[in-house]
Amino acid sequence: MSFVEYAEFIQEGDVAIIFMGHDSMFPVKVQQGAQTQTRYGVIRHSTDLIGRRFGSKVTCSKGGWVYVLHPTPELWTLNLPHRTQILYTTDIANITMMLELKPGSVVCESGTGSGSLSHAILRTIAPSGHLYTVEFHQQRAEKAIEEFREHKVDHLVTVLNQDVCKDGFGVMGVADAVFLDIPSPWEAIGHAKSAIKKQGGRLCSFSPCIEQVQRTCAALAEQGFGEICTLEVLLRVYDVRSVSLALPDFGPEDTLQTGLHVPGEEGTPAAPGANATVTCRTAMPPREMAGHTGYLTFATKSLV
Amino acid sequence: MSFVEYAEFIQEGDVAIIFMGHDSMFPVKVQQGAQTQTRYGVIRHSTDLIGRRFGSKVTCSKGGWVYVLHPTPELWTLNLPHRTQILYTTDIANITMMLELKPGSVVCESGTGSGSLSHAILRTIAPSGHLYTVEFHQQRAEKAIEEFREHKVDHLVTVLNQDVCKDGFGVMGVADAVFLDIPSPWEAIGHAKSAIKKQGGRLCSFSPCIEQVQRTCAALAEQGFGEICTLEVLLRVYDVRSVSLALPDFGPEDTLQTGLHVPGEEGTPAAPGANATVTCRTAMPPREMAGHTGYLTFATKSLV
Amino acid sequence: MANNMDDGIDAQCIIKEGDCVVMKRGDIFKAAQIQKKRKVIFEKQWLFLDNTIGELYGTTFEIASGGTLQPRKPKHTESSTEVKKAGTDNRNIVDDGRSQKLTRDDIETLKEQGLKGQEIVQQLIENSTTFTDKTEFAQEKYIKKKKKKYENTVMILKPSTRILAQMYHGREPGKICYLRYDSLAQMLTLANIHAGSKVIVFETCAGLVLGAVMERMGGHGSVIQMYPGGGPVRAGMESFGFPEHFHQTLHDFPLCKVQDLLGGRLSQDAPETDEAAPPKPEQQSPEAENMDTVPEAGRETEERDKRREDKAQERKTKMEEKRKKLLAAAALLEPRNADGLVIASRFHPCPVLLGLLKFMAPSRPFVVYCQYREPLIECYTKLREQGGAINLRLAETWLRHYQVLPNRTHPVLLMSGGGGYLLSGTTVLTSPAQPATGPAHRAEEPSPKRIKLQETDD
Amino acid sequence: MANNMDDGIDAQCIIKEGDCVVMKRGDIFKAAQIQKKRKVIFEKQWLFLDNTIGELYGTTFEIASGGTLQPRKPKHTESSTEVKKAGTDNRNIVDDGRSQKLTRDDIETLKEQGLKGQEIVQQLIENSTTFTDKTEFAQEKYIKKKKKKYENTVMILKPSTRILAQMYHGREPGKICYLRYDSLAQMLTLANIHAGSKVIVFETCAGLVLGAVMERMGGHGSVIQMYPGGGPVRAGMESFGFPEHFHQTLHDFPLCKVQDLLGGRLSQDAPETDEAAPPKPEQQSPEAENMDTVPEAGRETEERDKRREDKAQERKTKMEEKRKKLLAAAALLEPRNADGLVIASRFHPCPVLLGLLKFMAPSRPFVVYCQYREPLIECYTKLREQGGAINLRLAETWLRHYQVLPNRTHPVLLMSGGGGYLLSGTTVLTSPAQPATGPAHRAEEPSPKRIKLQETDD
Repeated sequence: MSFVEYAEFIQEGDVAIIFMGHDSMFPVKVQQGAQTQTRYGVIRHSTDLIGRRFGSKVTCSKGGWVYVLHPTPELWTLNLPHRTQILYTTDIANITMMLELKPGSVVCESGTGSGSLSHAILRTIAPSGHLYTVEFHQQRAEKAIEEFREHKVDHLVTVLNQDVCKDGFGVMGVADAVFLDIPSPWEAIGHAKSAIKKQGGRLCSFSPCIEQVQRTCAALAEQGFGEICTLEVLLRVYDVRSVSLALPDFGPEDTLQTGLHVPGEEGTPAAPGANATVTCRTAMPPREMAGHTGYLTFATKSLV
Repeated sequence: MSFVEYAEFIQEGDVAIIFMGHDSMFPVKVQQGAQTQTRYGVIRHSTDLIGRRFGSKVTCSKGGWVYVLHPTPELWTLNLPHRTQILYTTDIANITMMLELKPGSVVCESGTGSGSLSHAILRTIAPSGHLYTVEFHQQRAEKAIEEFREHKVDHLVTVLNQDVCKDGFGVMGVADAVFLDIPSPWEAIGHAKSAIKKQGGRLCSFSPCIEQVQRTCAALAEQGFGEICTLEVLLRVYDVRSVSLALPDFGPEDTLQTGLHVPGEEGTPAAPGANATVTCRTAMPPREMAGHTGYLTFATKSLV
Repeated sequence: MANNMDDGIDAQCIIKEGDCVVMKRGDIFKAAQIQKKRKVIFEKQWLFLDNTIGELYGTTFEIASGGTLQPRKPKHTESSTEVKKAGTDNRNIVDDGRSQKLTRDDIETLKEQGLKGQEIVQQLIENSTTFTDKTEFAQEKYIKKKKKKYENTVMILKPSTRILAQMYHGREPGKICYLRYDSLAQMLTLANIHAGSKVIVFETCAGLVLGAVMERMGGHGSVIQMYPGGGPVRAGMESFGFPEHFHQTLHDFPLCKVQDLLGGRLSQDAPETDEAAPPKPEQQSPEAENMDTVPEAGRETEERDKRREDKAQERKTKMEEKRKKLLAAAALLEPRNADGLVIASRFHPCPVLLGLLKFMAPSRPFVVYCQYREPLIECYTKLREQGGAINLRLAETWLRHYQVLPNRTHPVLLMSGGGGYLLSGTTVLTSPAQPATGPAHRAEEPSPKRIKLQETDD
Repeated sequence: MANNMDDGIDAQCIIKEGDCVVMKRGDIFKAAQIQKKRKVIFEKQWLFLDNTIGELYGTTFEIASGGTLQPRKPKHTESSTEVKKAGTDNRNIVDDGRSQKLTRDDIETLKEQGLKGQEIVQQLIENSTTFTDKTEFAQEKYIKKKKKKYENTVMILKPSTRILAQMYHGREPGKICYLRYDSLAQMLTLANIHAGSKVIVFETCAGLVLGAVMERMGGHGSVIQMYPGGGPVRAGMESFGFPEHFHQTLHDFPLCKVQDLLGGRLSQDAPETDEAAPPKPEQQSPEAENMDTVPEAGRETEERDKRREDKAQERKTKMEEKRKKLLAAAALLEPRNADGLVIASRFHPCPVLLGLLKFMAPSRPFVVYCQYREPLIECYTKLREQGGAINLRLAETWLRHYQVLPNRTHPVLLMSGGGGYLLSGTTVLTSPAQPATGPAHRAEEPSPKRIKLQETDD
């Protein structure tokens, strides 16, 4: 397994996702002889994981069971250790498309943060692209290097521990795309411009506050970027459910039909009486959702 | 009829809404002997309108028919002559509730604009409240006075033609609520404060741009307003429709059931063959909708 | 307190014993009644509201030890904890969980020393080794979190639709069918609720919607609350603390008598079975009381009889009253000329709406709230088939709050996923002679063919 | 042109004859192919793209008279028409429809004089008596409107998913089932599309989704396009202008042969009826061509025979090829180990998804787009019943664009009402021995009882 190539069977050293439910999964590093505790009991790596197919149902010691999944950047995003605020899949999807990333793309990124976006970039630019990712926080940079190695994508990525606003991306004229997620992106636009290929490329800056966006857009325009465009994407996840709706009891009907009893949606006849109900399938929005992650500002650097 | 009191029958001098469809209605001033042209033919006021009930179906000369509706502030908002950008019902509803307007409230408003919000305020504060509305544009102020008279709400409103930022609302310590829809609301916060009752009251400022909101919030905090809160409300109207979905043709089924043919939602059996479809009722969002009207900033002025 | 009685201050703005109030801290609201020496619980703390009496609505109180309240000095309505220096980024923050030098015990000590919440937060900031290294954004979050934890204040507000709707939505959304306050705002406006009209309300939202409608009517006109089951629910309405005369405009009518009313069997039918006893003997009982000619020995029996009679009389009077009220509500409904209809319930909106529309005058607005979209789609479809209503609109609102702060302006990170769905429309006269195929009908819903064309054209 | 061939410039960045390109003005996109002396129409104007050859992608061209293009001088990518003075409000503007001193004829004259669009807009501003009295907000709107009307430029872009998805959504949303570009972005990411995998695509989105998947695969791995009816639709994919080797990774398979494939009746069954003729005689025909011994008189008959044979041969070759391709696609599907499944069609997603899931490996993501919510609710329900898929999520995205300008920052006033709905999930191995009632299942959907509790509790 690697984060850029699917494998059929679980092997020693792999990362696997133990899936117990939407909000209940975690990654494990598969090791001969190791054990993992879950609320359904113990998973023994040697017998329960190694050699089995990804996607298998594994019965834990207490009789409950879990699924073992192949890691993907999207599952990783849901399960990674947070060292910073992270980018989530909804934004990542738009960043990837709007930066026009594809196999072979060369990308510069700062900051690396918890590596959520980095993994998604690597998946998309493999097998021939490269990611230069700059992280000013030393601890985080080191952890990222370690993760990339474990996830077998280290050949595709260079991690630099420096200040992108002062020192740039460490490369010039090589990038098809630059991504910025730093407190003052406007200070890095110049470096971003020099990192981009001579014939041009795309840029994205992610910022939670509108003031950051304003300063970044001004810097982009000043530096000659075109197609400057700021957008925001929110995800509304629906919960699919069967719900019951009571039917009103208007009292005994006259011999003259007043036509009040309307059958329910699924054809249930509306029985008179206080406790009649109809059932319907619906998709409900959650009570609370992420109302804002950040603004995405995109721009094109072109030669002309 | 008046905009603050329902009537049953249409009378000379009334305003009535000729309704031909959601996006096709207009107001008429009912006058003995007058005629109104519609695409379905002529409506003769004397015979077709006067003395008939609001809500009646009126057959026009060409045989088509329309409904004649009692005016409400909401129908007026959809039909009024635009002298400026107007406030729409979705924002108005929130402004009304968040300003805590009710019968008897005294309200200060600027600018009057096309009177869309003014009518809704008057409806809510009648029969004992009062609206002081300030409009710097003379032509508009005059037109507003005329409309309020025609709509029989002039006893509830005072229109002032002056600059609210320089001259305020013309009243001091009387308002339960102040509403601002002007280019530089921060310049009017002081006047708003003096217009509000000594024991306190509510304020709302509507601005399309975030920079206006920032300056207004700063001014509100400086002037000692509390509960400062900025929000935005968008309306998503759904179009209820029956839609057809094709059923896939996987080819002739084996004697061994592969279980591919799934019946459609409404129980229609999925007939094999290329042209099978199922129908379902759905509610579709429109292709385009108002993506922004303005930010609503609310605040409380309290004595303490 | 006394100085609050200055000129120009409405007596209604002063907190009085017996008042219905709402306690507020941050975004948390809770309704209460002002009663002396009565503990109330708010955010896991016991409070006595005694000291609020005589103060103005809108006052913020510090919660002192023992749960007594002290009005806060003015000017600090929204306290601003001073932040001196902010790091431009957080590159230097090492996450070792040891950046706060104050221990939990230290904080408890500070609290025991009587330090106010705001002061504790300031202490925390001063003792945080990493605070000044954090970005402003991170600092803001830190302060907010700590404030919430250590600031012990409560604001006392006068109830209103704005406040109660937010309170219910925040605390007990299940009780109000998850009706969000902006959806309620839409309902009141779309239904053109105003003084002097006759409005029918059917809700299972704890009485909140009823109260909101009554606030907008200001005690003018009439409200008929239709109710399912044993009796109307009104707790939410009662939290508004309306003056007495408002209640005189409120009527109620049981849903289960709608068929009787529509069938004309209500006014002329016989009183209900438990009212069937002939009234005469009971009417005589007051006279019996005046009889003094009864011998001593019979006294006990007499008194027992009397008690029984009193009880029966009481029941009778209640029944009579109930019946009178029912007939009064029926009299309001019978002319079928209501000016507004507002529905927000856990019931399937389709039969409810179709049933209650019958009581409306033509050219009047109605609005139905439902937590789910599907039942309103059905409702819409049925109404289109049946006629009698135009201007139908199925909609949902989308509410977003903003944080507006220097260099830190952005939408609030958490938002409500949905506020429910609204179906609104306008009643019209149905003329059965004309089938519903005229141009106005066509204008409202494009035929399937036209939809097809639109879809491929645009 | 010549100087564009400097070092460091990839040849792919230069516009060449035969290239697939996208023309852009403002938010309007249109695909075209670079062909010399060939008129193309864009925004009601005829253009010749000849002069774009040799220029760089991303160049903006002025449209000169006769529709020829001239590269615009650099630096003015997004022209900024200078605004000197803005009124603080528009109190003094009297709306008499006479504020523009330039008449329509004047403007036509300016155009004939060869004035560039930008200059005309400047003229209009200078001749507007009310312009400086307008608020900045109103000025902005005015300039934008006028620019759109008078600026005659076109930008030539290299096609990409970003550009083509926006183009289709803007121009012909009906052709792509109203799939909005951000929804497409979600699909590609949720399905983990990447180089080296085996992906099944079923779409009726003009080939746009297919092209987007292929772009992300970069010519590595394989794509199997399942198609309904006569043949796969690929216009959208062809607009990408992929290099030849990309096409070798693309396979297609007709939906109507899915049952045959699943039933194992595809590889071993006889060729189809029109291929049933024994191949021998046709194989001999090339040899017949070399025979020169035929007498003159028989020549005509011979030639007719030959033509007939040639035709039959041609058909035969085609059939063989088609069959070979079908079997190649079948060979990819047969092991039932596809790594990804992407569905976006006008078909009911439920049978399509349940059918095509059978070809997937376990622990692989799938994603289904539908313009409507209800069919995906059904799909979700069926999948939950059937098992074999977890991590199910029904969602919709909400896209908002912003205008970011000094003192005029706000969300764009017009937004898309909806981008469609997505159902995504992950396949798992089904073990029929264990019924689907284990804890993992329970964790995914709370039982009705738990729902009830949650609703009242929170």
